[in-house]
Amino acid sequence: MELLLIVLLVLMIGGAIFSLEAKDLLSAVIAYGIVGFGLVICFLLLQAPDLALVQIVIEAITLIIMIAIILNSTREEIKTKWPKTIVFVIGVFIFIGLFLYFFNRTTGTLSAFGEHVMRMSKAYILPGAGKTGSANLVTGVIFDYRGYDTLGEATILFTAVIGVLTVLRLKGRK
Amino acid sequence: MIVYFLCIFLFLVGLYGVVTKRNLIKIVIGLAIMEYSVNLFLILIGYVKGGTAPILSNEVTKRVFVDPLPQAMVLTAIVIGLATTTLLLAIAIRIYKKYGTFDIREIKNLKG
Amino acid sequence: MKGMTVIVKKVTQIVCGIIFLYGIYIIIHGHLTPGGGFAGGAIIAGAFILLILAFGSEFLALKKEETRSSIMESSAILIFLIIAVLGMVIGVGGVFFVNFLPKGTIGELISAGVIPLYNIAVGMEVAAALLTIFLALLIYRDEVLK
Amino acid sequence: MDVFIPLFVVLPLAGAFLIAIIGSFAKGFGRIFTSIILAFLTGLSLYVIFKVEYPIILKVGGWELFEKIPIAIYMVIDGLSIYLLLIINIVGFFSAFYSISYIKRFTAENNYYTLFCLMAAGMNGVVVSGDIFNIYVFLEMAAISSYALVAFEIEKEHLEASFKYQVLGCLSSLFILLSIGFLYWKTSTLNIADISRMILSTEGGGLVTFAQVILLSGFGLKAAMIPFHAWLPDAHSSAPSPISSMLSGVLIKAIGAYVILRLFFNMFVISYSISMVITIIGTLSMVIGGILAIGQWDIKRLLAYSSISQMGYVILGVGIGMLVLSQNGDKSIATLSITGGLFHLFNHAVFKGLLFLNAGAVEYETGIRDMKKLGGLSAKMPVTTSTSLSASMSISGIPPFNGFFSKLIIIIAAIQAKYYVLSILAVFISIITLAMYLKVQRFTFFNKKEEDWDMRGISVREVPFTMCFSMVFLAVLCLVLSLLVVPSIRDIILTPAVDVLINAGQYSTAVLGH
Repeated sequence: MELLLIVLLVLMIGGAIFSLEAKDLLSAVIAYGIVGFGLVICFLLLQAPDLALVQIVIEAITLIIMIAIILNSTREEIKTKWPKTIVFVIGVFIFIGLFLYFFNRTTGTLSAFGEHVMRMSKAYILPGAGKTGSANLVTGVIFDYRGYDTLGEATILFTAVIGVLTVLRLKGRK
Repeated sequence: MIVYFLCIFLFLVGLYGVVTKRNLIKIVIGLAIMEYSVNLFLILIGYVKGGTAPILSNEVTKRVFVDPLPQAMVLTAIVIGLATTTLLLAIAIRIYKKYGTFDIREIKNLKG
Repeated sequence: MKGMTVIVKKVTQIVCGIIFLYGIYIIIHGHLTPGGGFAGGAIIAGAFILLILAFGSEFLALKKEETRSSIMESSAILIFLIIAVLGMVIGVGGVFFVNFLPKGTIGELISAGVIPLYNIAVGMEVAAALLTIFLALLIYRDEVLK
Repeated sequence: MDVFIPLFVVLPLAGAFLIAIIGSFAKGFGRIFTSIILAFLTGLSLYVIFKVEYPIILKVGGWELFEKIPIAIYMVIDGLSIYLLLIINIVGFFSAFYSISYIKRFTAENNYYTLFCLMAAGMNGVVVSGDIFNIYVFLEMAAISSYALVAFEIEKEHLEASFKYQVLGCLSSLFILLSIGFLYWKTSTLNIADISRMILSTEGGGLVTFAQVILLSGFGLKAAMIPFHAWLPDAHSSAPSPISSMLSGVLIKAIGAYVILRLFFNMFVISYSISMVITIIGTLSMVIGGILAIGQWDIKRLLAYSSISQMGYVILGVGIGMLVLSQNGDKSIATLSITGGLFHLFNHAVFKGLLFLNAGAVEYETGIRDMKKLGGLSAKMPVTTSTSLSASMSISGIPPFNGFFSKLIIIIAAIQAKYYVLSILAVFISIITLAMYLKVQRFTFFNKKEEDWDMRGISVREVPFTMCFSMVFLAVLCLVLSLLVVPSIRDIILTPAVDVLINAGQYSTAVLGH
């Protein structure tokens, strides 16, 4: 189980790196699909079928939109001049190393993978179904215990729609 | 532990892309990768060994469930990520129309 | 935008209905099986997107469609908010977001109080939202091409 | 009184949805409705301040404690929240009222007002919430609507500014979400009060510090503190002026500074190292922001840089208070310092909001933002000139105005806490601010002859009524806020907010009730 996850994660990291380094934007977007669909399988393995469903549909729609945008544009990326950016890139690598180092040092004492101790969600699981009446406990959490969050989330989608409509109008001033 | 480590590494790969890449679409991809890794991280935290998906059924009464709260959080985070990604893409194609390129170096104010 | 070939159109005709029904199933059974308003809504939006991609349409017609789906989206999320506030008005104790309907037995289709209503509202909202975003991008492209 | 709390979020949300539906049939609905809602919320927050006992705690969904663990999302109104709510809704109301005339020139008015309502709802939601993930959700709501609003004029510069703002905003949100993940990993809970209990009870080694650093960089990006300030000048100068006044006036405070204060005082244990970092960031913002601002010739860019500098004052004041508290120093010094910081937060919201509205009025009439090409407007636009003069005097700290008192309190506190260098820097930057605003006044409103405008063929006159109304009332507010120094008024509005931060440990007791 953990081994499978590691293999998937390595695949996703490979996809991510390829996607960021690809010369052609179309292959970049398709490689980005690897990360998204890898994530779907990770969700399935980690017993989160609700998320897997949402992720797979949304990933597909995002990919359609991205490809539609890219097909109508110049896809080649301009080459980066190395001498100019090399200091910058080295700085980024140092930051990555430091981040991983501190992450490794500080999280050693926490509960290891698969040994999570519940506190807030104990109440959601034990008598949870009896209280919300929902057989799917995740739905119970989403719409009952934390329904207020979901209102915010639906509103954010609404915000994005209004934002997209605002940005894509042709004329700004009357 | 190594799972968490790889997950954070994926986050940093996305960060690397956002900071160093000079193409609007690649910056969007970098942000999306970062967002995916954070989602995965939250789900990894909530996993319990031998746990099943938190759905009640009549067959087995006594089971171990994984934590449903991170799943609810991640569902929210996925939708938020979708919202930001689409808005970014919309602005990116507007910029493309004005300049005819996705490259930052040819767009005046985005340099640096 | 232009449509695709006859084969694609025919296959789409058959498949689209099934996808649509599946989306509705996912939404209605959100409190029993995996899925719910978000997944189901996204699936329904996917069915519409498939139809538009396969058959193509005049962008003036699309524009009308966009206005409609945008209004639909706002109404759906308003319904969500109204259900939440109803708990404050008629629910026990006057608390925001209270689940004020009877819970029923676990596992039945009509149970869990207001959760199925939330699911339906969110499903409508997400479907309309994704469709609106897609239409907006499509219309923008057509308008620029003109 | 529980019933009132959700109204702060529900009303603007309902307003946004209704404007999106009804606005497409009835023109002009959004214009009036937004102002009405925000005026009502201003009244409501004043009512809560004067008449209602707080803290008020509401458990959303009515879920009670389970084995003494909070399981619902908590909405909490205490002294600090209601103080911020008052600021948000006052500045929001005047900006919305100002927009009625200003936005008539643009298309898609309804979308503008919808996004405006959503932004207000998001900020109110952040301030009211007592749950860290809920804060994240509402923070994103406010942030995403502000991204779209920055690009509202959809010319090149606006789109670019919006893209830059959005990329950095997304980065900061992801950092915040990651650190929420860390905190959940450690404490298995999301309630701020409960997290603070868990952090106190378990010795967590370095993880808390790590999470603190990531949180600080995330919210530092949102608040545009100095190493993270790159997006602010572009974004704030590209937005339509009423939105600039919202962004600079309240957004960076409500989703940046406020959350930093709330989390670092009430959730984490105040430690010396973190308070030192916060003080240094505040000082850097104050100094560098001021120095960068004075060289600008674009009036809105200058104001935006000046925002960084003035937010530095706020963070500096609070940071000194934190330093004193972390060393178990004299509580009265910490109180004085935090009072100065919070007082300056309100003042900055008012006068920077007003200055952006003035800049908008100038741009509305002339279409020019470059100060070199402006000048000689004083006779043609008397209301704009006089209100802008009072705002400038206020921001640069001239006595009867509010800015003087808050800066004075911060400087006195810095001297009492024996941070002499900081107090000298604060005075120095105050002088630079004075110079900067003398420049603004001279080049924008005086300097040239007014006949120039007739020769250039631009007819300039005073702006319409709604714009004048907002500017005049904010200018009056600049004077009235000085009254907050009077002890009896201060005790009603400012002291409860300061008490929340000084008695940081009492927050969790008040929220959890045990």
